[in-house]
Amino acid sequence: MKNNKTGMTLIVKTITRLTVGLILLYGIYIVLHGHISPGGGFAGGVIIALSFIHLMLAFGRETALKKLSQTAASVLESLGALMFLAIALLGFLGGYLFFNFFLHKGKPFDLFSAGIIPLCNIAISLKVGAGLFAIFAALILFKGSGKEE
Amino acid sequence: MELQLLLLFMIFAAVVAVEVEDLLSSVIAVGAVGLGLSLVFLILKAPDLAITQLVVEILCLIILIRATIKKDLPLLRDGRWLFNTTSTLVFIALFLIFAYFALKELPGFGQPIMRVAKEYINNGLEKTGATNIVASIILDFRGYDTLGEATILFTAVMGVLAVIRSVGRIKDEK
Amino acid sequence: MLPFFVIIPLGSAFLISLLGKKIRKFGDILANLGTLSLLALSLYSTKLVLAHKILVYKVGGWMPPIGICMVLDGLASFMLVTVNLVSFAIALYSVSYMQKYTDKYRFYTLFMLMLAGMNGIIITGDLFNLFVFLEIASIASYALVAFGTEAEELEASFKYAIMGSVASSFVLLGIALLYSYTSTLNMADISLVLAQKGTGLMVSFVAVLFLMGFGLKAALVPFHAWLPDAHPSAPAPISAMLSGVLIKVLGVYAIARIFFNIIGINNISLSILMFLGVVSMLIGVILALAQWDVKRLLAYHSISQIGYVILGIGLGTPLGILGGVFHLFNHSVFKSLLFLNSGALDYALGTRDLQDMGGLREKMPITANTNLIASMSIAGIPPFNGFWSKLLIILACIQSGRIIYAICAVVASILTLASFMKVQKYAFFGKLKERWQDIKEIPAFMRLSMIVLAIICVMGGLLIIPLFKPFLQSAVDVLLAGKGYKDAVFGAIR
Amino acid sequence: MSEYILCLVLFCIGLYCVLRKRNIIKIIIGLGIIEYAVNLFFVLIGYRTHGRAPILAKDQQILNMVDPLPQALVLTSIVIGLAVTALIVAIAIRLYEKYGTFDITKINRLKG
Repeated sequence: MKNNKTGMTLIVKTITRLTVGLILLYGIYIVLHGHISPGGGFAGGVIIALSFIHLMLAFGRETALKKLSQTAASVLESLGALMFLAIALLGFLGGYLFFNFFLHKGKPFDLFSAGIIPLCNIAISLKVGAGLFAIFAALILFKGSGKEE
Repeated sequence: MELQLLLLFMIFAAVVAVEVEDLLSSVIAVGAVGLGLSLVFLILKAPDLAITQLVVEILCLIILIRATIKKDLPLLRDGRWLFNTTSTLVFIALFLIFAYFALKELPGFGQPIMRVAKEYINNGLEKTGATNIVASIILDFRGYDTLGEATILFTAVMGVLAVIRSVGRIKDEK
Repeated sequence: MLPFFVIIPLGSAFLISLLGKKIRKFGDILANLGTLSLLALSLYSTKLVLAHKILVYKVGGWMPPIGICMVLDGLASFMLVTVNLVSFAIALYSVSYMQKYTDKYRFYTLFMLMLAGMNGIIITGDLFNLFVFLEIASIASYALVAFGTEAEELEASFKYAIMGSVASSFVLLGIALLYSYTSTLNMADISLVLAQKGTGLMVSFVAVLFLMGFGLKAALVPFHAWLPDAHPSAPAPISAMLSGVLIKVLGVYAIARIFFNIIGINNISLSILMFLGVVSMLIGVILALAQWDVKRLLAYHSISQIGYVILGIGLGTPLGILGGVFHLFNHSVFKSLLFLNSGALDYALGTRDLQDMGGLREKMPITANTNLIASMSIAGIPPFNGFWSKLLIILACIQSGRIIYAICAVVASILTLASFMKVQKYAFFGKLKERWQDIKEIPAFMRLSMIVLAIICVMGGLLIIPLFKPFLQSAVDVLLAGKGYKDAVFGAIR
Repeated sequence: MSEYILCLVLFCIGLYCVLRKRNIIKIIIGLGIIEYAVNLFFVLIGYRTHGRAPILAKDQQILNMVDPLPQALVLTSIVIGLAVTALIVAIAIRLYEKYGTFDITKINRLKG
């Protein structure tokens, strides 16, 4: 990442480079442990989106959009939504919409337990992260092309 | 007791947010309300909500600041200011009085009935396998609600992308 | 089969947003197929309801107070038919009309999401779930009102969004209070607990909150300020959708369901409903008289006609409810037809001001004739459907001894007639102006959908003959049963 | 009881802001305060004196748990609030571009 004129000062950029990976990792942790500890798909998804927004604020919009373009975000969002719907529809295997179709629910407190809940968490986090990033990118990009600046 | 203090702090911050003249300060004050709310959730034993409220608050603040920065603030009062404000205040006062008497019929603070909720607490772990009962409710018992919630966010994203288009209509040739 | 009322529109919305940009016409095809299949499903559902009375679907296989359930009864299936019929006609119309706007696939996505929200509200048996789907439909409609992104549209959308969100907060507060009081969210279960605990000041407070919240969504008169701005600003198909079905599902259906089936109706709430209905009826039509913008005029008439529906339902007698429910169906059909006509005028001429028009009958015969039919329906001229439902409401008023309300209804009807005579005179009769010499009739898809709706307008009166009457009667029975709703739901579960 | 009343006072502050303020951003802020108040109310009615968070721990029996259902509902409602705020802010930004002001009284091309 070159230190061109976009974005904030060198200090902010350096700190961002160190922390943004950690924030992303923390978001993923929260998502994956949603069924055994506080958090879950929604909070984790927002944290993931925040990590990209952090990147965008510090380095300017080009750098962040290179990592995750706006169209890619839209596609990811639709995919997340479809995945969630697909999980719901798979419940028809057991006879009902949203049926928890894992007969064996796994040992409590394990990462791989609780049937559909972790899968739903992942789908939601994908959707929320990509969606919020898309909203934010749209607002920022619009500001850039607006008349008053 | 700390609960009441925090609530009073939130009310104070909300009044500041409503009445202060600088827009940026106003946005920051509403951020204080949101963070206070996050703490209140923690006191009320809702860690899931505290985390979510915290991150959502940060996101909201960023969005609102992007919207307000470098914008003007008109400060005007029209002729019927007094009348309108009085009528609004009277309406609010009536609302609060009505609410006060109605709230007396609720079960007291700290003693919910938990008619349905008992079922979730007692059987949640066996039936869903999740140790976080809130997660088991939102994604299994009431998963359909969460489908709606995800759809709302999707709708909002689509709405923002639709509203933000710079050209809405294809102009006629004439 | 009940979940498909929500899954089909949701799935098609997601798919359109994913693929609509890359594949041309994908949105057109999928939206029309989706609404067509929904129409077929809802027609099938009426048959099911006639056979089984009530169907309950347990989402996730959980028993209702624990999980969410979907309930299909007479009222729900009646509303589903209304919504999906109108939305199919509108999807057909949009194929050509929305060519004037950019990013057509976004339009279809939001349209299908709004449809999903409305179907979800109708089919649900859970109070919080109702709120969630209410928000889906509302948010999609806020965005659709601003779809043209002109200054006026954004302004209307902003007002609508603010007022709608405040209304939603009232509804949510009401749900919170009701949850604390009864400790359950299932509608039938709430009704059961309320029957055991008795109703006090708490329940009236909740009723007031719901009346404010849903009344704002239905644009009853003290809360109507957003409607004349928002409905005309949207693209014509969306105006038709908003006026035709959205205010009825979000407002009238929710009020009827909650007041009749959950909280339980009494004389005070009935008279409040009737009073609000009559006031909306008169004020809406009086404000409409002075308008020259076609769509704005139609928007004021929506307020007035919603007043008729609420008056009919608020009477609480079998005849009154029958009239109200029947008028709800008729109004959806002819009001969407009128909005589609105004969209056709806008499409061909580029203006909505009546004073600029004139003599368009020879140039646009189909628009003129369908508009004539719809105008006569809304004004209550005998062979058309609007006449029968208004007649039923007025008869019901007289029957229950409320002569003043009956007179108000007649007066409002006459004023409506006057207002639509004006539209006919200025738009379609008279001399053709120079500047409109070379206009053409609108494209085939738009004509087709207008003709379909016009045929329903003409035939709609047949719904009260004994052959078709069970369709309306099953909806009326649900409202008349009142708190019998809970027994029906719990009976169907076991 | 006093908690409920304080919460409703917060609700009324938001309501006052929406009804009486003329600046678009202030109206959005008022809407946000209303949403906070309703969410808070939901959690308050689910609280149980000396209750525990509704998350099971590995090797201890947890009694006296708070009501988890309102928490699940509030999670949904927070998301709804965020979605509405984002959409309204987008509309407000467009309005500012079109009218050059945040003053609601100057944004009146539609006759009332």
